[in-house]
Amino acid sequence: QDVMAPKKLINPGKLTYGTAATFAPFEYTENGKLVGFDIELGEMLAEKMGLETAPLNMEFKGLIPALQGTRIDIINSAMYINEERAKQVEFVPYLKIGNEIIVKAGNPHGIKSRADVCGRTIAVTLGGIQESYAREDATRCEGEGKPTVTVLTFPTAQDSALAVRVDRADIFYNSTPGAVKQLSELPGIYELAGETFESNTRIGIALRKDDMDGKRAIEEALAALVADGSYDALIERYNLPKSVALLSQ
Amino acid sequence: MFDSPELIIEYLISPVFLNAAWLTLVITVVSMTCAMIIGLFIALLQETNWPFVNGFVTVYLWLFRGTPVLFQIIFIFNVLPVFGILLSGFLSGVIALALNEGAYMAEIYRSGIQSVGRGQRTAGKSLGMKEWQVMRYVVIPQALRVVIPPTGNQFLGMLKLSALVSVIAVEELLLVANQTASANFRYLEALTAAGIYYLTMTTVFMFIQARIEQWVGARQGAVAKPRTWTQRLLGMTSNAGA
Amino acid sequence: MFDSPELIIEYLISPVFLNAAWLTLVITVVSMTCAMIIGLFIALLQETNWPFVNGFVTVYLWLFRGTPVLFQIIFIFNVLPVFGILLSGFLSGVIALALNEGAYMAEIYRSGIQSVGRGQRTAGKSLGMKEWQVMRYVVIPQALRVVIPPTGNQFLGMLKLSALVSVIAVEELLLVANQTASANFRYLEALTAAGIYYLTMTTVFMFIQARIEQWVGARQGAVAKPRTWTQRLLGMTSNAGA
Amino acid sequence: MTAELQGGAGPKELIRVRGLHKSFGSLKVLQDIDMTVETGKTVVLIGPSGSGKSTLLRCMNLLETIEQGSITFDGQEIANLTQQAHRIRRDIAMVFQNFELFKHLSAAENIMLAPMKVKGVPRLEAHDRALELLEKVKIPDKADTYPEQLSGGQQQRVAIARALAMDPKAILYDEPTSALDPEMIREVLDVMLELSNAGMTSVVVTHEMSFARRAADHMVFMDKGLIVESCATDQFFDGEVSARTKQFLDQILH
Amino acid sequence: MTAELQGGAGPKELIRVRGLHKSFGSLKVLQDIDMTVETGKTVVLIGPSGSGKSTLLRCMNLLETIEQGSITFDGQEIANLTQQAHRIRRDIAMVFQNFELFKHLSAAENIMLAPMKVKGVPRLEAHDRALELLEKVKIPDKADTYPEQLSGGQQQRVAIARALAMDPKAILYDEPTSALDPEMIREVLDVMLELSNAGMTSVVVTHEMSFARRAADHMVFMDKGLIVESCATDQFFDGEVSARTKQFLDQILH
Ligand SMILES: Nc1ncnc2c1ncn2[C@@H]1O[C@H](COP(=O)(O)OP(=O)(O)OP(=O)(O)O)[C@@H](O)[C@H]1O
Ligand SMILES: Nc1ncnc2c1ncn2[C@@H]1O[C@H](COP(=O)(O)OP(=O)(O)OP(=O)(O)O)[C@@H](O)[C@H]1O
Ligand SMILES: [Mg+2]
Ligand SMILES: [Mg+2]
Repeated sequence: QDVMAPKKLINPGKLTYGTAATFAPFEYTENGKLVGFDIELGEMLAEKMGLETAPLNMEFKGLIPALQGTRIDIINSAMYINEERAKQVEFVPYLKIGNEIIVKAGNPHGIKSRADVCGRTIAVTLGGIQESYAREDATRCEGEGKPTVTVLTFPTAQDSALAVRVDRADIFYNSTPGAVKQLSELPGIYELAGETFESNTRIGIALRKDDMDGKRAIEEALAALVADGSYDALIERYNLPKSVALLSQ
Repeated sequence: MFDSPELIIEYLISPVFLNAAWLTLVITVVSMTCAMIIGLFIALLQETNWPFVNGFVTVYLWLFRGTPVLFQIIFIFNVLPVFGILLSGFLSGVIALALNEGAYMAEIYRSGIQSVGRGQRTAGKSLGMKEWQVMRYVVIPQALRVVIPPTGNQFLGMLKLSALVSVIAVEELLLVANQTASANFRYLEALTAAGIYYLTMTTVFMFIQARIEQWVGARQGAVAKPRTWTQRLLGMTSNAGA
Repeated sequence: MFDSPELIIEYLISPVFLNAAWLTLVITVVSMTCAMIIGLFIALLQETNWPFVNGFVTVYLWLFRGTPVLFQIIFIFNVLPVFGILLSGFLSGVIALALNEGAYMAEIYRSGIQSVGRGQRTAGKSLGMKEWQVMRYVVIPQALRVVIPPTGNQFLGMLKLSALVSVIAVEELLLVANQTASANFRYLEALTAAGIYYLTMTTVFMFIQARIEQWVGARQGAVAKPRTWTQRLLGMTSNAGA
Repeated sequence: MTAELQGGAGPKELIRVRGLHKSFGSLKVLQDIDMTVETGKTVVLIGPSGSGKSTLLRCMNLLETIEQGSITFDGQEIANLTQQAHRIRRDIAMVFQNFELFKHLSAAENIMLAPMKVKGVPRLEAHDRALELLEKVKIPDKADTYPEQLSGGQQQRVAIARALAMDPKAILYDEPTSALDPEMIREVLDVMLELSNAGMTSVVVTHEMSFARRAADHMVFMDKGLIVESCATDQFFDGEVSARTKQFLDQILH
Repeated sequence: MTAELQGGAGPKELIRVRGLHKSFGSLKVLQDIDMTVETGKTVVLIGPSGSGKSTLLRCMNLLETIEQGSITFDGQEIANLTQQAHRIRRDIAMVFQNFELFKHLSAAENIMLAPMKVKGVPRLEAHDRALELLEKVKIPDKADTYPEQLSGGQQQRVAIARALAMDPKAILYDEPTSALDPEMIREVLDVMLELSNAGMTSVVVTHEMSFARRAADHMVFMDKGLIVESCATDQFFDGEVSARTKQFLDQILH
């Protein structure tokens, strides 16, 4: 135990965290077990604090109510950080990720960058930051007098992926790690178009506003992980590009 | 619990929420209307004795009541395109909801039809009416009374069930609330705003139901239990005052 | 559409899916059992004429039918702890579903009770039975026939509705299917596996319903429409052969 | 009214039942029933409770499936008509023992429904006719009353009016005066006689012997699903009859 | 059986109705009804259809709310009893004009239900009693038959048996023989006489004058909600009566 655990925990001796395990490679299930980058990170953080983990796996839309209803200590579900959200919860950022334009293999509409999306249909996932980027595109296109963008918000990444596959949507905005996982699971069906964009979207662990002690503990534990090199090792193990490492020295 | 209650009002009058509420209402009413027609049709088909038709009806009821409507929505939205049928999200949603709900309505009508005594049908037949005329003029009007409360249930249920079409990105009320909330994490405010819309629509539906019940009851000379919706609300007020 | 159909079978026999299906079944049966008791209780309360009770019933019916059960689940799970009531996810889910469903069942029972002719009650009363005895021994047994099909509907509906408890981390069937799909993007396979479970459970429920209907029908000396479930399936077979 | 001789086959036979059998499960309710009803005549059917009188009327109105036997109406075989049964029923009206008024319709609407929907009579005309018939059965003021709010006798009269409204060729009455008082029985009898004089054919199940004696051209006595006696009214009451019939008639209290 | 003089107030009055008024909406159905039924006696109530006979019986059984007047049973005022009405009804059984058998129960079960649930009679005993009563009304073989499958007369007899099964102090019969044939009427009459001899009090609405003449101790004639005549049976049929009564009686066909 390197770090002092938070004094107030929902379940004594346990780090109770909420996660929406439908977001590979950060959190998903394999053979009924929770796996993914965040899950392992959670284990390591808990270990540093001398705690065990008690994950609560639920739908994305249930996470914030559960946090605010003091059902869980933290949300560990690759949540992106923005100003608005930061007013509601405390964030401890731990990664910086980019976003990808995914299209059907062969790129039938010849999309090369976000500049080409006007008049197209973009699928995004509920709770992901990509929705705001897609909406920005819509506003921009309208401003330029071009046909607008149709944004379709699906509940999970696989819904969005399916929409592109059956030509419901032309484009899927996904996070870079998510896109890598998707392309490797379903080879030959999708391809990436253009460059990674908005590559400094930060994701973090969320805590209640008044839980400063908890925030301190997470920050210290995270720093300890960075210091002993297991943070970088984890990133490497998940084949994430070096650029995601927000905290490495 | 609420950090900023004024947000609720802001949401309530925002065009996004208004549009979403309107869409939810339209989906509900259109789906239920179709479902009621489908259900009646199926219930009447069940009255026949043609094995082929009965087989068809059985499979329909079994499949559509047997699988989650969510699957049916996803199927119509995502699988039919493979066969070259590309329907809009709204249309896919309404078709799936109507077909699903139709199977439920069929059962409700069946129970209503069963509740009409056999003697009433016999009397209709003995006057020279054809089977369908007996149904139309004798059985169905009497079945109405029994059918209205569960139909009201289904209407209210559909109001909430329609939220499932969010799975195919139709921007109904609950999706909009979730979208709004996921951007700024003000879940309670967004959900409360949506809840107020739902409660308002429900209240209107319940009011309409009470009026229809009253009307049907009056036509059948019912004297017992004349508890109108208004009276109920009065009862409620007296409770609130207690 | 299916990239790897063999996955479906793999999912079907995996302990994760089996556990989730079992949990879904338990939630459904427990919630519906409670809902049926609550609904009956409320329907009987509605028969009384005490304004306070009627006010209470009205508010209950209005609130629980008026707001999405999703809210109710989230509320019981996340808001009650603020007041020191900390219930497990399973319990929160079951309570919310039962209270919500109870309001719907109450309406179904009301319609059933209404379907029993007033003369039958009068006859019961004239024999010296108390109000509740008339209800218990005369009205309810006769209302059963009318009530069974919509109750069956609610059972099947609950099977699907129970998927909502995934929002409070109860790992029921649909959440498991979604999680499985998120790992490998084999969405349709996972949904199909879940669908087969749902369909199986539905089939069992429908079978039970048909048996109950038959039993109640036989007890009431009904001769018409003796279409049993088996006969229906036979009709189906003959259809399949056509 | 003169009692005519019975039995000669010819155009005057409106309803003819031959060798009719009917069972409910193992219970044989009608066995080998033969019966002829001539045009414009009134046949009265009597017999103990449970002897199958109502069932026989229901068979004649094609409301029961029969196992064996033939029923002809106006020379046409109708026993096995299923698709076209409603056509025959337009011409044979029936008044049910338990009335079976349509619960959701007022007295007038009960009477108007079939003429409007089956014969296409315009609503106003049907309504006028209904009021006229209600007048005939002495309850003009109950036109807008629902069956639940009518007394037993009033319901019975609405049931009779409903049957009359179809202007059928024949009417099957199942105890049409059971709920009526002596005054009303006379009124209804008068209506039936009037119809009979105008050429209406009737089969009447009744326990009112005095009524039978006055109204019937022909009497049929049934017991346990069998026809025991079938003869002209005069002979039935005053002539030679079988022992069983005599026993039944002797029970009648005066 | 001897017809006793009527009217003396005393312990012998089982049911006493005074100044009873009842309306349905604007329709005055009962107006200022006075009536006394002595213990062990049979009162027959006659009157034209719609005159309020059934309504009067229903009032006596506390099945209608009354606007004005008093009803006493065994000396106790019962008109405004609402919570305890079921207690009184145990002692006053009623046979309904339209029978109202419980549709979901067989004939025997119809008869057994109230004794078992209200009086706590064990099932076996209730069953034996039901069979005995069905025997009495001559349909022992219909014990397991459901009401829908019974003929009109059979239903009526089950309804009578159901009322008898409660061993009440008084029975209100609403046209108990309307669906019966002459043979059966005699049988039922015998049952009623037997009960009467054993001390049963009855009020009978009937149109069977011959039946009334034999069974009644006292006759009441109602018209348009009013009691027109109330006197001993002998006087009613053979003595001086009002013009309206005479007119009604004259209509009776023999
Ligand atoms: N649907 C049915 N199922 C079984 N048995 C029946 C059915 N209908 C009638 N029965 C039986 O058939 C017999 C004849 O019945 P039906 O109604 O024809 O008698 P009925 O002569 O009209 O008697 P009543 O004068 O009492 O009306 C009775 O024993 C009755 O129980
Ligand atoms: N529930 C009701 N609502 C309104 N009017 C009613 C109701 N019940 C009875 N009436 C009316 O009250 C009057 C008396 O009815 P009641 O049934 O007492 O007559 P009755 O003397 O029994 O006649 P019958 O010999 O035809 O059975 C009738 O005119 C009837 O239409
Ligand atoms: Mg009969
Ligand atoms: Mg009456």
